[in-house]
Amino acid sequence: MSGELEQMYQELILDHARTPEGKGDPSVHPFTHHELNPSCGDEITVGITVTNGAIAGLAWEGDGCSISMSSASIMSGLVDGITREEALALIGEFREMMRSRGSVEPSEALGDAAAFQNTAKYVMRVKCAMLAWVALEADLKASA
Amino acid sequence: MSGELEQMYQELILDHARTPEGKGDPSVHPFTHHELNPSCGDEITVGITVTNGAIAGLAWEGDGCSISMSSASIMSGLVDGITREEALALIGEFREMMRSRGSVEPSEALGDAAAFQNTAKYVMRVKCAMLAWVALEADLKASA
Amino acid sequence: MPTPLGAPLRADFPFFQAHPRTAYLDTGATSQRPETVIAAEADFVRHDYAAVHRGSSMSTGEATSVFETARERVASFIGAGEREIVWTQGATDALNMIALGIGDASVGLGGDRFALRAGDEIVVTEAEHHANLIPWQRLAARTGAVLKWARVDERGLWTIEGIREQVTGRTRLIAFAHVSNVTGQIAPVADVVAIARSVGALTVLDACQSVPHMPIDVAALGVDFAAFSAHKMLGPNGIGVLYGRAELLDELPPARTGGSMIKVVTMEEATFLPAPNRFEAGTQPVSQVVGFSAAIDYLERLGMDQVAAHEHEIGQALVEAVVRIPGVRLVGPAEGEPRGALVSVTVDGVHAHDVGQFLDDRGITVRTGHHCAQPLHRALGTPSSTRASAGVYSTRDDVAAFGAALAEVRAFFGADR
Amino acid sequence: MPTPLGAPLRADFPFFQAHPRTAYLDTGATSQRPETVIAAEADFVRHDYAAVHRGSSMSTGEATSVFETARERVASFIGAGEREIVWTQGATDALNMIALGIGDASVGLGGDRFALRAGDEIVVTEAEHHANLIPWQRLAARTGAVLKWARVDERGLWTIEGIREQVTGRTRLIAFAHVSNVTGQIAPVADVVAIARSVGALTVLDACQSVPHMPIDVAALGVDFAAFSAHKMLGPNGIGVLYGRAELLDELPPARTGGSMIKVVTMEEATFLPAPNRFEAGTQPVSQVVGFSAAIDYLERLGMDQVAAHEHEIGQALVEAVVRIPGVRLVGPAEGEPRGALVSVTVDGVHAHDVGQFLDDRGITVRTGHHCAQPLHRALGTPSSTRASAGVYSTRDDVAAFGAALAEVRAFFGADR
Ligand SMILES: Cc1ncc(COP(=O)(O)O)c(C=O)c1O
Ligand SMILES: Cc1ncc(COP(=O)(O)O)c(C=O)c1O
Repeated sequence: MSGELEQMYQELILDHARTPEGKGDPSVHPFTHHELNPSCGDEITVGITVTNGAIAGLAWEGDGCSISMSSASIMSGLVDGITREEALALIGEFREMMRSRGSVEPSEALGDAAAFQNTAKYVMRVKCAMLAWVALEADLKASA
Repeated sequence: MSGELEQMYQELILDHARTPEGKGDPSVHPFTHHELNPSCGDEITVGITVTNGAIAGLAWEGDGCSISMSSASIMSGLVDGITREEALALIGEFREMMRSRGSVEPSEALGDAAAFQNTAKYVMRVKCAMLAWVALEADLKASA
Repeated sequence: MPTPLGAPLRADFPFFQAHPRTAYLDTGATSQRPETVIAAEADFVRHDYAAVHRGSSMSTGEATSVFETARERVASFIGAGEREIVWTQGATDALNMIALGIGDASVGLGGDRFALRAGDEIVVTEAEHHANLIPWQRLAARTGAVLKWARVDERGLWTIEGIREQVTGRTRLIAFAHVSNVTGQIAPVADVVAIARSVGALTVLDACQSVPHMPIDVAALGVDFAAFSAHKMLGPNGIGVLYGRAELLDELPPARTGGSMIKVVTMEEATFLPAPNRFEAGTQPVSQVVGFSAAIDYLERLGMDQVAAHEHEIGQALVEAVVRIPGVRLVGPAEGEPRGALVSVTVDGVHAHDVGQFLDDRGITVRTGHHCAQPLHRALGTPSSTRASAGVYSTRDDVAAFGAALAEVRAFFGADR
Repeated sequence: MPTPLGAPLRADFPFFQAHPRTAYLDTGATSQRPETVIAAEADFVRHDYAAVHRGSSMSTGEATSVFETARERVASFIGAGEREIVWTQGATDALNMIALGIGDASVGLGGDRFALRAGDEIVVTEAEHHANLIPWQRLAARTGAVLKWARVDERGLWTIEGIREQVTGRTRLIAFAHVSNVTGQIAPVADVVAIARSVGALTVLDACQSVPHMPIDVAALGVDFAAFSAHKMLGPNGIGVLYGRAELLDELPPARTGGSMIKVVTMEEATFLPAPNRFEAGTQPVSQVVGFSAAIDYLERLGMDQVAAHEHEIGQALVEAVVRIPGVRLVGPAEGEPRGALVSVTVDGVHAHDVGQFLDDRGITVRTGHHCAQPLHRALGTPSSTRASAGVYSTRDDVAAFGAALAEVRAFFGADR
């Protein structure tokens, strides 16, 4: 087994994929967005409630590979309670890391999402990791 | 000037192109056929009268390059008065020579049409030389 | 003596020289190309390149004859007449050309015999590749025709009875794949053609997964149209074939219009050449045609009977390699039954993309996803599957590597816990 | 220091190594390709070949990023956004894609803003290449729209007044060539765009003879759509570009449907991706895209300003070489007026095919015929003409050889007697 695969599928990621956080009925929240990766059929719906400019609640449901599911799970933990602006900035940082093919070092703020740095080396998997984040971004924009 | 070009454009061919034989109003004959070479716009109409199984009259009109015009002219002289079967056979021989890229030696029967043996080397000009012959062939088939 | 296929051919393929340890099991998507094909194309461009079919110069003449010679080669390769072979961008383009042409016929732009009226029926199967499904959906939407389909069972298989149930006196066309790119099912072509003929319907064969892998005689099969792509049969990208019976092709309206396919053009209207040229608008991919011709040469040297025998063996080996792995579900025909040289599986608890990533890490190139067959996957109850598909250069070692790696997938992702 | 164009570039082109004495004056039909383009394509196939956009494997990933990088290159080359560049088989395919898409919109298959109604008008010029004429004729026939055109004069030239006379409040689309492939006339794009905008009509620019030869900024030009082919700009056959403003492309119905362009497919219907992918059905010509990208690199290294300057010089030299030959008639703009790097002539008493044969014998490759512009030639009063067209590798020696040979044509055929 090459080390590369294990760097991509760190225990952290596989654990989140198996027992995801933040899963729930997104439709209880006022802002929901559905995102689909047409090349593989992965899909996710992220719902949020924004109170006083901060994310006061989040739930998602989806079906997909371990990268997209664990990414949604890790994201849920990171954005809980932070402001719209902070969340948008975080999404921007995550996107930048994912688009860098692994060359951009994750910032502190990305927390456990730093685990996807190795995924960024695999062009075809970047969309998987981004799926939940793109859905959240759409929610945040709609909530503005 | 390479010899090749002069072999293709023999004086015989250029003379026929300048002062073509058999030109006239094809519509005075009962069988007429119009043939077009779409790649260059050359066109010809050949009209014939068949009496007792032989070509009793022929006239053609057309517009095109020296190869197509001289070929029509030379053909007119060759087929005058011969039987349908002889004419069809002659067309077959001419076609065979033209398709051979110059490798098939012309038979006696082809007479002056032998001059087109060198044209056969130029794939793009074969259609020019064949134009009148194809029209005559259609007339003969219609007259059967 | 027959050429032994598999490993001995690898020396002919630069890809395998560059990637000696790769088990390339993705020929169903696109094949690798022998050096003869790559060099034929490049050398043609270096030395003999000139546009085809326009003008009178010598070099144009040479290019034109190369082009037409290739057409004869492909025609004889599939038992067609020369005038029955239309160059297209690929199979997708070819299938669209038929559907769009029928659409044009239906609005009075020529080829009346093809015109569809509201209530006429088009029949396909639920297993079709999107390229042999969406064009018919769109044609139905354009004309008011009704699209019907034979359903697949839980293994993705359709039956001739399923077709028969859909066909009525209003059926005008039946389109189906010769070999499914997901299940590997081999269609009973003769039976479908018989049903079609009994109601006067046309048949369209998606031959993408058959022409590269077995001897094909379109005239013997009796289909009206067929489509396939060069890039799945050792040839270049960007070139494919629309086969059609000559009398049909001469009448089908050309959906794509432009230069080199016309007789007379005025500002008001245009008349078109007979087939095949009427479908070949614009500058044609002549260097790709040269490469395609070299690919046909290569396959003919191997002998299509040999190819079919080799791939039958690999196909069965692929099935054997997967059926006994716990948690792996085989799609398509059961062990021992005829199938194309490919196998698709789903892995319990592991998403196909993760399976693919794992195999890729082991140097095994397979394809994961819906394979352009979403309805089929919906019927299978999964959004995606993992497919291994073989070609002339595939070996039992490739199959063994695939089987061994597949057996470890669930443990790696903890799906066996 | 600017790169000197013409002769010094010949070493880069295998064609000129193989044919050192040929004066290749047929770039308007198709260009020769530098070795970097040929090798980029062949090497890609040898080492990195894998299908694009399907599946998750590493090698597929590499191929995909090559593909998208090339798209960015082409986009920046013409001042477009990345999403505004659609890969097509060539310019003909691109123009058909627009016309067929509008046809689909007109029968309610999406993109309502494009729908044409009976009596709506499409305006073209009488000088158009068949690829920018017949698709509009067919679209008009499909929808009941009316095709109108600006006439040309006896030299084959149209005027902006000619366009203005045709345009009315019902005009929905104006399609025209940036540079005519026969006359070399350069269209007043800004004026046509202004007229189109004043009535809310779309503009379609046939940029086949401009993008290869001058710096182009589609955004600055303000056209809605444009089309061109790689094979006329040092690139491979079988690949071209449809440019469209992003908001238009996202809504135009895709005429060609199949794999890789869909979002969700059921047996009943399909939804499509946004642009550009919605127009890229089926396996894409990825190696050709790689070659095209190398061609753009080559042109950018030369600098398009340099290219335009060089070709302006050659274009004027071509005119000077022919205007004083007795019995030779110049088509298009007069001496000294702006024109593309090409010249078409008719020779009194000698058919264009014979002219071409004579020149060919002298090692001068030109193009003869109607150049896919029959209506224009009808207006010129001749079925065919002889065209010499230049590229980055063309030299004053080529022009001199052409002029000298042309001066002898009438004597050889006895037309001066
Ligand atoms: C002005 C013009 N338009 C359209 C075309 C068609 O381009 P293609 O044959 O590459 O599709 C050409 C070239 O033949 C052209 O010169
Ligand atoms: C069964 C089948 N039909 C159609 C296609 C489409 O072929 P292409 O993408 O070469 O146009 C494919 C391959 O992707 C296929 O396997």
